[in-house]
Order: sequence, then structure tokens, then C-alpha cells
Amino acid sequence: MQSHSIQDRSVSVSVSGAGGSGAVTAGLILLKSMANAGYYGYMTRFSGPQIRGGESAVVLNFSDSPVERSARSSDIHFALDWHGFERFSDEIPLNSQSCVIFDNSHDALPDSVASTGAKIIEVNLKDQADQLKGSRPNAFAVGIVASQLGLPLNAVLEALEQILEKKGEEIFRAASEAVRTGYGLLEKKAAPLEQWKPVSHTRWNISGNEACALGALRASVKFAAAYPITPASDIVEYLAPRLEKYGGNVMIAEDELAAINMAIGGSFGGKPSMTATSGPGFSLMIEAMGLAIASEVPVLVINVMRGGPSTGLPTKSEQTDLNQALFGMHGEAPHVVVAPLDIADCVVTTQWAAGLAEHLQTLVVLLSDQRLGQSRAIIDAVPSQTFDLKRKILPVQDGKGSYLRYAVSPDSISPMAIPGNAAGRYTADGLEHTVSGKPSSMASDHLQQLKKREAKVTQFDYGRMWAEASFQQESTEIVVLTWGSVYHNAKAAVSELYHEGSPIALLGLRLLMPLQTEAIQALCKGKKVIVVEQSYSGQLYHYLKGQGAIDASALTLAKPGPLVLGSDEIKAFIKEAAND
Amino acid sequence: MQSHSIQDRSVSVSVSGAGGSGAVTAGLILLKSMANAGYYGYMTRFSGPQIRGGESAVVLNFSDSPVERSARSSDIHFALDWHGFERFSDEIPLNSQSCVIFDNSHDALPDSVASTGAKIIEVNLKDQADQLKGSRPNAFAVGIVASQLGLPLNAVLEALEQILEKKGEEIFRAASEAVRTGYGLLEKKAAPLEQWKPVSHTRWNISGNEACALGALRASVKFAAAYPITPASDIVEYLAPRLEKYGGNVMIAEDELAAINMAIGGSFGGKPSMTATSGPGFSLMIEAMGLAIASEVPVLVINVMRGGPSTGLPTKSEQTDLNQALFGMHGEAPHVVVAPLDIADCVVTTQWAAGLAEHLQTLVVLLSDQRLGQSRAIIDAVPSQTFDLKRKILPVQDGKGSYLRYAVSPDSISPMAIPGNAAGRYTADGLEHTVSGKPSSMASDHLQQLKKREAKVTQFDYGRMWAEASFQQESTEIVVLTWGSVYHNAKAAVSELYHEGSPIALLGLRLLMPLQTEAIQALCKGKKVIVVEQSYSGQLYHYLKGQGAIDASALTLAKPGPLVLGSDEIKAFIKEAAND
Amino acid sequence: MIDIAGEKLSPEDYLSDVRPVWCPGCGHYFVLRALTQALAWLRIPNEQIGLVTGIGCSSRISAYVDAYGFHGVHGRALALGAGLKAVRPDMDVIVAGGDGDGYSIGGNHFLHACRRNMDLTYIVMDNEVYGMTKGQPSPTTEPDWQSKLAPEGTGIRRFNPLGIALASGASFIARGSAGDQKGLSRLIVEAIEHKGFSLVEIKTPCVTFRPEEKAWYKRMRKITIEPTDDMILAAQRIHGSDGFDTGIFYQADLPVFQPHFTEEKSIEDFEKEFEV
Amino acid sequence: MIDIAGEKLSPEDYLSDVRPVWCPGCGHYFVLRALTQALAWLRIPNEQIGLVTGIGCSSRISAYVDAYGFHGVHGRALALGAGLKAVRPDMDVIVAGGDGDGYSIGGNHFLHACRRNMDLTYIVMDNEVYGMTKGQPSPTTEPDWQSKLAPEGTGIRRFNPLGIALASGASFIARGSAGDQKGLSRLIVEAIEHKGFSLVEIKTPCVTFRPEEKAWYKRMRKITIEPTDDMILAAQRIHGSDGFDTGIFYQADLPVFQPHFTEEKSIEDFEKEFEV
Ligand SMILES: Cc1ncc(C[n+]2csc(CCOP(=O)(O)OP(=O)(O)O)c2C)c(N)n1
Ligand SMILES: Cc1ncc(C[n+]2csc(CCOP(=O)(O)OP(=O)(O)O)c2C)c(N)n1
Ligand code: SF4
Ligand code: SF4
Ligand SMILES: [Mg+2]
Ligand SMILES: [Mg+2]
Repeated sequence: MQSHSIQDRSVSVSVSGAGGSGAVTAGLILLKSMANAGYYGYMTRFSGPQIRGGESAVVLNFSDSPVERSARSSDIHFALDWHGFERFSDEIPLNSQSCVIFDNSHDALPDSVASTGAKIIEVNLKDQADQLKGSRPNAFAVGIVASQLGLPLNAVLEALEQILEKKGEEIFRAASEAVRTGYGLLEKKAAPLEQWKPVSHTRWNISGNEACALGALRASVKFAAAYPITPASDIVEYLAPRLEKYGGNVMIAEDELAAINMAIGGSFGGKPSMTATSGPGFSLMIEAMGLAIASEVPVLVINVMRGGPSTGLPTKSEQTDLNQALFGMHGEAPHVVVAPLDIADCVVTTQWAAGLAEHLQTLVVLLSDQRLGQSRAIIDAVPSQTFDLKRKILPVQDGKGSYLRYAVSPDSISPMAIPGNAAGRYTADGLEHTVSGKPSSMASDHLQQLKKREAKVTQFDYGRMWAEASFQQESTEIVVLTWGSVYHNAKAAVSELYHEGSPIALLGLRLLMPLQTEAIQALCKGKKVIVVEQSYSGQLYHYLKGQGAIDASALTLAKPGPLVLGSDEIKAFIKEAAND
Repeated sequence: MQSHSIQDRSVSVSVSGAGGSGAVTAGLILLKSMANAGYYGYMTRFSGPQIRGGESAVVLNFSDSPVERSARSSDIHFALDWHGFERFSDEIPLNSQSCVIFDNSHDALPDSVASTGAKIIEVNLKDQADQLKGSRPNAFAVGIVASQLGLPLNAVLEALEQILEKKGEEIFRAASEAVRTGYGLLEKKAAPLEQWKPVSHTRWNISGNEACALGALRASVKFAAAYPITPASDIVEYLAPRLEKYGGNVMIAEDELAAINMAIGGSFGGKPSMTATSGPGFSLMIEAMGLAIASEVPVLVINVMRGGPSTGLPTKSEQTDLNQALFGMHGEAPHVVVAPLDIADCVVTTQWAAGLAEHLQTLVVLLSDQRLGQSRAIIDAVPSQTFDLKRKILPVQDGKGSYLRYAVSPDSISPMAIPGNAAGRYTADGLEHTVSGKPSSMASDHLQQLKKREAKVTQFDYGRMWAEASFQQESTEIVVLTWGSVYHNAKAAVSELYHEGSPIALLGLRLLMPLQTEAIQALCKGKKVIVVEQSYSGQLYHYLKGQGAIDASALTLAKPGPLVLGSDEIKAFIKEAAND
Repeated sequence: MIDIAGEKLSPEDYLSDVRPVWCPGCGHYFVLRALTQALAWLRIPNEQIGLVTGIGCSSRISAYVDAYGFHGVHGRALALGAGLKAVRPDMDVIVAGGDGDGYSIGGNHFLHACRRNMDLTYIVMDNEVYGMTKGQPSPTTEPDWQSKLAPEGTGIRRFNPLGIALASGASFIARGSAGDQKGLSRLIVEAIEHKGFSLVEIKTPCVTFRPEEKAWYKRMRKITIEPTDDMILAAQRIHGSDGFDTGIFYQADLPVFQPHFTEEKSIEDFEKEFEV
Repeated sequence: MIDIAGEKLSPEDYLSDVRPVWCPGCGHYFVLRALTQALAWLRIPNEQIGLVTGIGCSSRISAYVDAYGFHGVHGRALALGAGLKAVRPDMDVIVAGGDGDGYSIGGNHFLHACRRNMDLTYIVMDNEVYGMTKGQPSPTTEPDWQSKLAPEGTGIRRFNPLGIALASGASFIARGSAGDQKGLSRLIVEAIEHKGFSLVEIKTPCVTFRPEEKAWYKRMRKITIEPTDDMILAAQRIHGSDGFDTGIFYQADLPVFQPHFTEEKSIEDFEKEFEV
């Protein structure tokens, strides 16, 4: 097993197996066990093309400080069997530092694994399971891995209880016996957890999609309408049972065209509203997103990106809907596009995004991606915070007033009337209109309203939320610019280089539109700029150039999905670029 | 009346009136009359917000050489009445050089017109019409205008016959009497046509939308599916009765989602296929446009742009769907975007576009706009031409072969099998796939197919069609870059400056994606570059910058619709920019 | 319905100050009149009315009524209206539009709105043509009507709105005529008062692109059909009608969909679920 | 249908070499078997078959049949298939998909495909759930089925595919069961041979997200319904059925839409129209 320096106190584990072998459950138990023991962890899951019954795998990374990326390679890989393992060769890198434990009651060790030089340990879990009524091999595997990590048995049993709670006493008893047995099966190792410092404060076990949903709840979103799609469905599935106990509700739409229009209707009715989808559904929402912009109705649209184009790679991650989120609508359609940088940030950024929609009375698109959304991590509880972002509402009055829904004001935001207010009767319109909302095709009205809609989003002060800058110094010479789920690996690369003495800084953009061009220029001017993103064409890079935020001399490391853009790869690219 | 220099032998006429007054018919007759007399002309029409029964106006510009833009002001304006005339103040500029003739049997002369200092002539057409059974005021107006222009009476009567052909002998007789009477009513003027040289070769009376449709027919498009929308409906309405006599057909879809999918189905079946729409419909086609790209099925989508966002200004022109046409689809979705520069070019560019779709087996978007599409002009017949752009087809063979639909080839184009060919059975897929079309989410397949789809469009040699460059010289210092319906006014401005001695050149882009970055750089490097476009945010400008085609120092004159970006305005902007 | 005391209300009390852009003689004027008359009879406070429309000549009606209006995008009015009603059950949500908006591009939402049976009133101003885009055949156009887009007619049978509404689960299905002001107003009143999804399909001539439809004013029969809640009987009447009958073809007491919510949880409750 | 002489064909002759990714035991396997059996009986040359699908577990079927297939986007298969049939009347175009694909997002195309009555065969693999996206309620799901998205059920009545097809103008309407291989194959044969739009609605269990549906294999009755061309009778049967009957509920000889074309004009003819 690899030795770990103080700076990198982490250990990585992966588990794989055929469908039904319980690899994912094993991962969930290990993640929870680590949390119980006072540590942090991060888990991603992968599956083959089969819908069910196909092979699946989990990749976990643990540490005693927050961790939100996978390791370079697996320290321990547990193969419940070798079914379809070759599909995971990219996701589960093994090397001579790895320790591979496998259940030899199925296929023999594949040559490809043997040739990695990893240390190999064979166990026969079929025999074990046969001896212990009601037990399953994955529970033994959990015990074995826990013992090899030096994870306290108690922490594992506690996790087991939490996870199997609903399955009944019987099942829990058998599983805990299996874990115990597994724990004693191989010689127990104390390393690497020996040097780790457990924490005792509250942490959360949360996925990125759940985090987005929580952010929406914090922002008082009260209505969501959606049509299922991978990998976004979890968001609304999380909300469905909760929102209806929290003064709101979720509506299942017949398609995405309906979903976004329902959300616009709900928002027009006075409730902060949202929808969540992925690429194909987002494409279907394009027309109505333009309507929200033109009629100035607040709405939050979350796009959990997957690989494209078209149906593409529905279960894999990519950052390639950026262009569409920025420029997908017809006509001049200024709006807001934001993206969280990690799982905790999903909570904060979603709350912010929903607030921005309300405050600016427009469309806000939040771009998450499959990796962010479907990964699960143990993170510090995200402290609650308040953004002073509320819908400006026309005071309720009796009798019809002379309300001008689209009046031009200093901040270009006009108070919105909520139905029921006698003074505020008006008709929201996607046709170009006058200040009162009356349809107009006069050049002067068009120009006035175009300006209004643009000014309210561009002139707003987004404060410090627009980006996360780190390692900035007087002497900074290189700036790495990135966004979304690539952030953590980019940060790891930059951090290493910085600590190795490079004059390097990192900028993780949270606000993509309106682009904070001057602020970016201020940080990047005269520096070597490297844009890192998970796309084929370099969408962010070209966008930043087009807006004049970065110079023609900037470089880009753009790589399409579905493989993760690793920190080593990023580091190597930066090093080479720095030497040019 | 304004005196005309040899360089600018043109005369402009406008006609306005309440709904039913026949202003548009008067315009059509005058346009045809000019054509019959051997001249050229250009006509745009405007109407108030009423659906029918509201005021409408036509603005015409005539010359003895091809003309495809409106004049700075009206030389003659004929008001059949003053109903809603104030709405046309922008479109019908009058000044002291103008001559205004009006029927005084309705409202009195508006102050706003009197104050222009135009020469005013009153006629009473009600009296005239009362005397001549079955006659209508607009026919007298045609006669009057013709006499003032010095347009031969014969040419007018001939046009009248052609246009009223289907209405019966009676109506034609009354109308021609009225024209004759009108012709004699005021003192006849020979100027300005006196100095003009009539041509005798074949010319066409055609609108931009008709020209697009003809281009599609020339390219052997055999199937169109569409859902009506202003201002694109004319295209498919033109095709409907013709295509079914030309080996093809038009299908009326239930919505745009169906329209584009039908077109993809038709193309998959082996027939060059297309659809036509405008902004809102284009937005609904986004998802399936991605499918055409991913599954490599040729399809042509014409977007006749109108003012946006959302429903926007449905009957007005703007160039603001550029961003969407380029970047509207989710995922990495390389495709082709082209735009015609004038009405004749609608024929050529549409033919080219349909050919490119077939040859490159992908989505081609053609961006026209309301101004181009719904204007009508007398132009020289567009000579037929051939592009060597055909679909590469798998030869028909018996028995199943080992066909690889998405095989990687040197030009990245793989022969397409047409259903019925036993050797070519395959399943087209919008999921990422292997060379055989089998769904795959492997990183290597994704990268391979992404590259293939991009390479086939970027590596193709588009030849000289990519742009029209004019006034280029060794000494060129300023390059004006533009596209679409703005081209003719930009050309007028550049031409004047060039002839005034400015070292200026013009570049009208026909191919917008893939951008011919190096070719643009070659023409623009080191020059002062000015991008002229009808948008609010400068969509073309930012795009060119983002792709590195132009430098950060480039300037932009971007103005939203619906008003035309006039040549004076463009000229003034360039002049000021040149002096900076 | 909220009844407010005071003087008698008139249709004018429900007219906004935006002047209709419809062609002189368009049937839609009569629908506007009948709708505002119905609202006056019902005395619904203007601000409690949500009037949601799509795009089309007919859909312009939301600007002409003094209420909370939404002139959305083509074909999606029912979805937008459903969202509004979901969060604002206190409001009377009326959705309106044309045959193109509702039965062509909007067909899917029509199906699912019927099925969902929310308490919405859906007014379709059916002129058997796309008026706004200048005279193309719509789903309700006769198969042999000749137009630019279909020079020899579409050759496709007409969409049967009442039959489809019935099969999809609408609980109130009526046909009215723009020519019968009083009858139409009464149908609209019944539709608004009905609990559940109500379809009021109105024959309203497009005088510009289908001048022959002016004959409808005479040809449509005044309220000939009385309500039934027997689906098979309703089906017989609908499929047996020549299209010129008016009245309520079907009215039944079916479960109404209305999302409910409580306030029993706090954000802390949700956060606790994540704690380890 | 083109009959080719020669040896007897088997379902395998219509299977591609792509292995299904369906869960073990999924009802869709039986549909694949029944479809390929029907094609074998009909002896349609593989290359004359167009099999168009949308997205969903069921829609994956286009990759498993050895024919010209199109795996398009979610909900649009009927439109794509209509385009294919419009230009290729010589082909047998079969459109297939799930209840989500066809009745939820694809509802509008379903309506208009029935109405248009082109000579297409539409196979819906109805498992009353969105299988592919892991178990959300579809339009055909019972109102009280509990799922993550609708913890207490949707409370919305089920979509009635047969009734809606009938009201919208489909000329062949059948229900089959994945459990009755032979009966199902025969229904598919009849549907393909029928001239006009044929709906074959198939009950096929999703064993993963709705394991209780395995009971269908026993519960569905083998071909109990005989065809009628009487609409009202068909409506009675459809609305009277408990959902477990199979057979052809309606079959009628209605005008089939198929765009026709001639080659009587040349490009020069069109250009001449513009000449002045
Ligand atoms: C997505 C989209 N497609 C097409 C249009 C063009 N369009 C506007 S109104 C209309 C049809 C109107 O017909 P109908 O709903 O019957 O209303 P009517 O004008 O006849 O009252 C169409 C096709 C549009 N605005 N948006
Ligand atoms: C536009 C769009 N929206 C949503 C999805 C996600 N999605 C894929 S399949 C599916 C539903 C599948 O259900 P069904 O058609 O019944 O097929 P089944 O899997 O049950 O066989 C959904 C919602 C998508 N691919 N595209
Ligand atoms: S076009 Fe027809 S529907 Fe539209 S306003 Fe005129 S008459 Fe009415
Ligand atoms: S999820 Fe359901 S429908 Fe999909 S393959 Fe599995 S059993 Fe079949
Ligand atoms: Mg209509
Ligand atoms: Mg299903």
C-alpha cells in the first residue's frame, strides 16, 4: 500500500462486481463508516451499459480532511467478481502500489490485473457466505476492507445499522456477522488511518444533486415541475416528498416543454419556481426560457450536464452544455448562468441562483454535471447563509392603479405584481411591449426593453460570489481558470505547483453570465492564462476570449468526457505551458 | 424632386393607406411596371399591428441597375389616406426633396408631413373613382405616380394585366381606365427615367423567401416538413404546390418538433430534406438538430430571423439568432451555418447549403431574415450552377455485408446506406456509438466520433463561397465585416468611401460555421476591422473575437432591429472610426 | 367564486384599455364579449382571474381582459395555466387560445390537461384555420379545404376536440358558437363553475381567411345539447353530431387534481437527514 | 409486403448482433421475440423494414432488429417514422417505444399520427413506468402507485391509449400481452398487414421497477376481443375492458394519408414563373 505524506493523508478504495453483487451498497457502507469514524470521503459510481444486472463499481477516496476528488489510483480494490471488469479499466486505475483483493469463487484473476504488478490477495467468500445463513459476500468484503484500512469495527457496524435499518433485524444480524467475520479474515492493518485525526463536528453525507435541492429549499423555492431525465431526476425526486411538507409542491410534467412552462406559471403566481433537467430536456426548454426572459418572470433551471451531443452519453459527465446555456436562446436574451464548484457549493450556489432569479426577475440557469450531481461525499455541514435577494413586489392595494409592469427604473428592475393584488393587473408578454406590457413593435420600445433586460443583469453587483480565487499573490505569473466539477482536480494541481514554488493562482468561476470581464482581466492581465475544462472544443476558452476577458495568448486544456480530467494531467499541462 | 447623379440613378416611391386601400397592390404593380420598362426595383412592405384592416405601406426603390436596398428618403410618397401614417415615420422618411401626393377626400394633411417641407400635391380620388364604375383609388394613384416618374403607360398596363389576370376582364378594364386617367391627371414628368438605360435581358420578380425555395429545388431537395410561422411560411407555401410535381412533397407537421423529425426521417429514407422556420420554431427544433448531427443525417434548416427574444417582433427583421444557430445545441455539436447576402444569393446559398448538408451528412442551418425573405426585387435571372455536392452512398448489394455506418475515413465522411440496400442495414443513433453504430459510452469511441463529426465539417474545402470580398487592395487599411441583409447597405457605405478615396474593403460572410478563421485573419490582420450587424449585443463581433478571427482592437456597429441599419449610419460610423 | 357586493357589473368592467387588433368582423370579438359577460355575471374580482393564452389571433385575448394575464408561447398555455393553478388554487384560472395553438402544437398539453382534470377552464376559439399566420389548415380544417400550403386540401380527417377530451378524461365538455352571445356566456359560466377541467370549444369565424365561415352565425344551433355524465352516451352524441350543435355534451364529477401542501417541516429537519 | 421465395425464415433472421441491455426477465425480450417472429412469418426483406424508436428501455429495440433502424430522440419516433414513410411508401415502417416515450412526451405525435392515418405500425411496450430513468410514474400508471417522485401516488387517472387512438382516428387498435408470444406475433402481423395507422399496445412487465407486474403473465387473457369497425361498439369495449383483454378492438377501412408526387415539371418551369 502506498505510503501517504502528511499533505496527502488519503486512501482510496474501489469495489466492483456483477449486477446484484452489491458493490454499490458496499461503497455506501464504507463511506458511512468512515464518516462515523470521524473522517471524510468521496464516492463516485460507475456502471456498464446494462440497465440492471450489469456490472457496477464504486470508487472511494477517504481522508481526515475534506476530499472531493478521486485518487490517482486505487490503494485497495476489492473485486466481488471479475464480471465486466475490463469496462472499468479507465475508472479504476491499478498499479504496483495497489492491493487487489478478490473473491476467487468466480473467475480467475484477469491477466490485465495481474500485469499491473498490484499485490494480490485471494479470499473465498462463497464458502464464507455458505457458512453464514442470510449473509452476502459484499458484507464480508466490507469487513475485509475495513480491517485493511484500520477502520474501527464499531464505525462499520453503526453504518450498517443505519443503512439496513429498514430491511429488518434478520438481515442486519446476518450482515453484521459477515462484517465481523470479514474483519477478522486477514491480518488487520492499522495504517493508514493511524496517523489521521478524526473530527467530531457535524458532517453531512450528501450527493451534489441533493445539495442542489437543499439549496433550492433554503432559497424558499416552493414549486418545481419536471420530467424525469438522467442524471437530473434525483433533484426533483428529493424535493417531491419534502416540498409538500414545506409549503410547496412538485408537479410531474408530461414533457419538458410543459415542465418549464408550469414553472413559469407558478412563478407568475408568486412562488419561487424551478425545474431540473439535462441536455435533451434543456434543449426542449429553450423556447420557454426565452419567454421567461422576455416576460421577466423569475425561474431557475438546473441542468445537470451529461455527455453530448443528442442522447450522447446519458450516464456520463461532460461540461459541454455551456455554449447552449449562454447562447441557446433566439434573439437577444440576457440572463444569468451560474455553476457550483463542488458538492457543498451546490447548496450555496443553488440558493444564490434561486435568489438571483427572484431578485432580477429573469431566467437563471445553474449548470451542474453528472459527476458533481451523482457523486456522494462526507462534507462539513454547510452553514446556512442569507443572500439579500428577494423579489421586488408591488404593494397590495385596492382598486386599479396605473401599474407599469415593465417600467424602466434606476436598477432596471420593476416591482412585480402578484395576482390577487387589485392594483397590479397586467398581462405578462413574450411579445415585445411597452412599459405597461402592451404589445409593441416600435423600435423605441424594443430598444428600451432590450436595454432594461440587459442592464438589470449586467449592472447588478454580484459581490464576491462570482468566483473563488486562490493562491493569488503579488508575484503570480500563471492563472488557471476553470469551473464546475473540474475545479477540485485543477485545485489539486495548482496547489501542488504552488507549494513546489510556482507563481501560480487558481480562479474557479461561479458566475458565467454576465461574465465579470473586468474582474477577470484584473486577475489575468499580463499573466499566462490556462483555461481548463471538460469539453472538446474549448467552450469556456472561446467564450472568455470572445468577451475579451482573456487575451489571445491564453492556452486551453480542453478534454471531452467521460473520463475525469485528472490532477496529474492538469499539472503536466501547466508545467509544459509554463516552460514554453 | 431630387436630382440624380449618374452614379446614383435611382428613384424611390412609397405608398401608404388604410387596410383595404390597396397600397400593397399599388406597389406590386409599380414594381412590375418598372420591370416591364426594362428597369430594376426593390420593394419592402410594412404594416401596423392590426392583423387585417390596419394601415399598410410599401417602400420602393427603382434604378436602371440592380438595386437591393431602400433609399434614404422617398422621392415620391403617395398617401391613399393618412390612416395610421405616424407609425411609418421611421420607415418612410420625407424631407424637403420629397414630393408628397395625397388623396384629399379623407383626412387633411398631417402637420408632421407638412413640416418636412416636402412639395405637396393634392388630388381627389374619391371623385374620380365615383365617376368611373368599378374603379378604385389605388389604380389612379398608380397612374399618377407612373406619370410623375416618366414610366411609359404601356409598361404599367402590361403589369396591370399580369397582376389582375385572374380577377376577370371587368375588373381589369376598370383598373386600366383608372390608370390611364391618373396618368393624365397631373402634368407628366419625364425625369428621372429619361437618362436611364433600359435593359432587355431576362429578369426575375422574386422575394427572398421564394429565392430560398428555388435554391432548394435546384439542389434537388425532395421533401420538406414544416409548421407555419411568420416570416418563414412563404418558403414552404411556395414549395407545396411545386414539389409534388417535381418528384417530392411537403408535409404539414403538427409542430416544429415533428417538422424537423419528419425531415430527418425523410433524409434517412434517402431524399434530400429540409424544414423552414423562424426563432420560436427554431428553438423547438434544437433537440432534433443535435440528433441530425449525432446520427449524421443530412438536413437543411432555414431560419428566417425575426426580432427576439421570445415571440418578440414577429413581423420585423433582426439578425439575433446567430448565437443560437452557432451554439444552440447541447453537447459538442459541430455543424454548418451559412447566410445569403441578398435575394439572388438566397438562390445560390440555399442550393449550396442543401448540397453541403448532403455531402457532409450533417445539419446545415441557413440564416435568412425577415428583410431578406419578405422583400421583393427585380433582379437579373440567377444563372443555374452546379456544386459538386452529393451524398456519398453505399453501393447497393445483395446480402448482408459488414457495413460500418460511422467508419472513420480520410475525409471523415462515411458512405451512407439508403434503406432498401440489403448490404447496408444499420441503426442510426443519437446515442454515442462505435463505428458500426452500436451504442457505446467508452471514452475512446466518444473521442473518435467527436473528432470525426468535427473533422468532416472543418476540413472540408469550402472554396470561394465562404465570403464575398470587395474593394480589396494592397493598400487596404480598413475592413468592414458584415453578413446577411445588412450587406447591401454596408456595401453602399463602403463603396462611397472607397470612391471617396478611403483605403477600405468589404467582407460579406456567407459561411459562419465552421468559421474560416485563417482566411479572415489573412484579410484583416493589421487592419482596422469594423463588424456591422443588426443585433444589440454584437453577436457576430464576439463570435469572431472568440474564434480569434479578429483582434481585440476590432470595432463593432451593432444595432438591434427593427429599423434598417442605413448606409449613411454605417458610413458615418466608419468615418468616425477611421479618424480615431 | 368570490361574490362581491355592490352594483351590477358589466362586460366593460372586465375589458382592459388595450384595443383589439383583430380584423373587423372577426368572430373573436364575440368571444371576448361573451367571456367578459360571463365574468360580470359571476362577479369574479378582476385580480382573482388568471387568463393564460398562447399565440394566435385568438390568444391575443389575454391583453384585452382586465385581469392577470399571460400571453405566453405558442401551444403551451395549458401548461403555464396548470403551474399557476397549482400554486394558486384560490384563483380562477382560464386558459384560452385557438385551434392551432390548442390542438396542433399544444395537443400534448391538451391530452394531459384533460387527464389531470385540474380545475381549469379552457376556451378554444376554433376557426378551423391558422388566422395569425395567414390561412393555413389547422387540425380542425376540413380535409378538402384548399390553401397555399395544401392546394388540394390536406386529405386528413379533422381533429375531434370533444371526442378526444372525452377519451382523455376531461370532466366538462361543451361546444358554443360565437354567434350565440347569451348561450355562449352561459356555457362559460357553467365551465368556470364546474369543478374540474372544462373545455369550451367555440366556433368563431375567421372572416379574413375563411370568409365562408360567416355562415356559421346562422348555421350553428343554439344550445341543443343537455349535459350527461354517461360517457358512452356522450360519445354517441359527440360522434353523432354534425358539428353545429351547441351545449354541454358531458359533465361529470371526477376526481380533481390539485397539489396540496402543509408546513409541517422546517429546513433544519431536512438538514438533519444528511447528518452523520 | 414483398414475399421472397426460399427456405422458412425464423425470428433469428431478424435479430441483429447487438445484445440487448435489458434486465434479465424484462418483458421487452418477449416483444422482441414476437416482433421478429411476425417479421419472419411475413417474410419481409430486412432491408425493406424501417424500425424507428425514441428513447427508453423499450426504444432500444431498434438496435436489436436486423433492419434499417433509427434510435432517435425521446418522444419523436412517430414523427420521424412519418417522414420516412412519406418518402418511402415502399417500405414497411414500424415505430416502437414505451408508454413514456409514446404517451407522455410523445402524446402530440400520437394524436396526429392517429389522425393522419398513414400506413404505419406503432408498437407501444407499455410497462406503466419509466424504466430507463429508474421508476417514475408514466401516464398509464395507476393513480395510487407509490414512487419517489409521487410518494403517495400521482392521484391522476390513467391515460387510455386505446380510447384516445379511437377518438383521434386510428384505423387499427389492438392490445397484446408480452406473455402471449403467439397471440402477440399474430397481432403484429395483422397490424403490419393493415392499411393505415395500427396501434399495438403491449403490456410488458418492468421486472426491476414494477416487479408486481410479473403477475401480468398470468393475468392477461389471450385474444378475447374480435375486431369491429363500429366505433361506438369499439368505444364500449375499450372503456368496458378491465385492461387485461387482448385482441383487436377496432379495425376499419379509413382513408390512408400518403403524399403522392409526379415528375411533370422541370426546374425551368419554376424559373419561368419569376420572369418579367
Ligand atoms: C413555436 C411557434 N411556432 C409557430 C408560430 C407561428 N404561429 C403563430 S400563431 C399560429 C397559429 C395560430 O392559429 P390559431 O391558434 O388557430 O389562432 P387563430 O390565429 O386562428 O385565432 C402560428 C402557427 C409561433 N408563434 N410559435
Ligand atoms: C427529452 C428527454 N427527456 C427525458 C429523457 C429521459 N428519459 C429517457 S427514457 C425515458 C422514459 C422511458 O420510459 P418508457 O418510454 O416508458 O420506456 P421504458 O424504459 O419504460 O421501456 C425518459 C424520461 C430523455 N432521454 N430525453
Ligand atoms: S385573421 Fe381571422 S382570426 Fe385573425 S383577426 Fe382576422 S378574422 Fe380574426
Ligand atoms: S428497467 Fe424495467 S423496462 Fe428497463 S430493462 Fe429493466 S425491467 Fe426492462
Ligand atoms: Mg385558428
Ligand atoms: Mg415504460
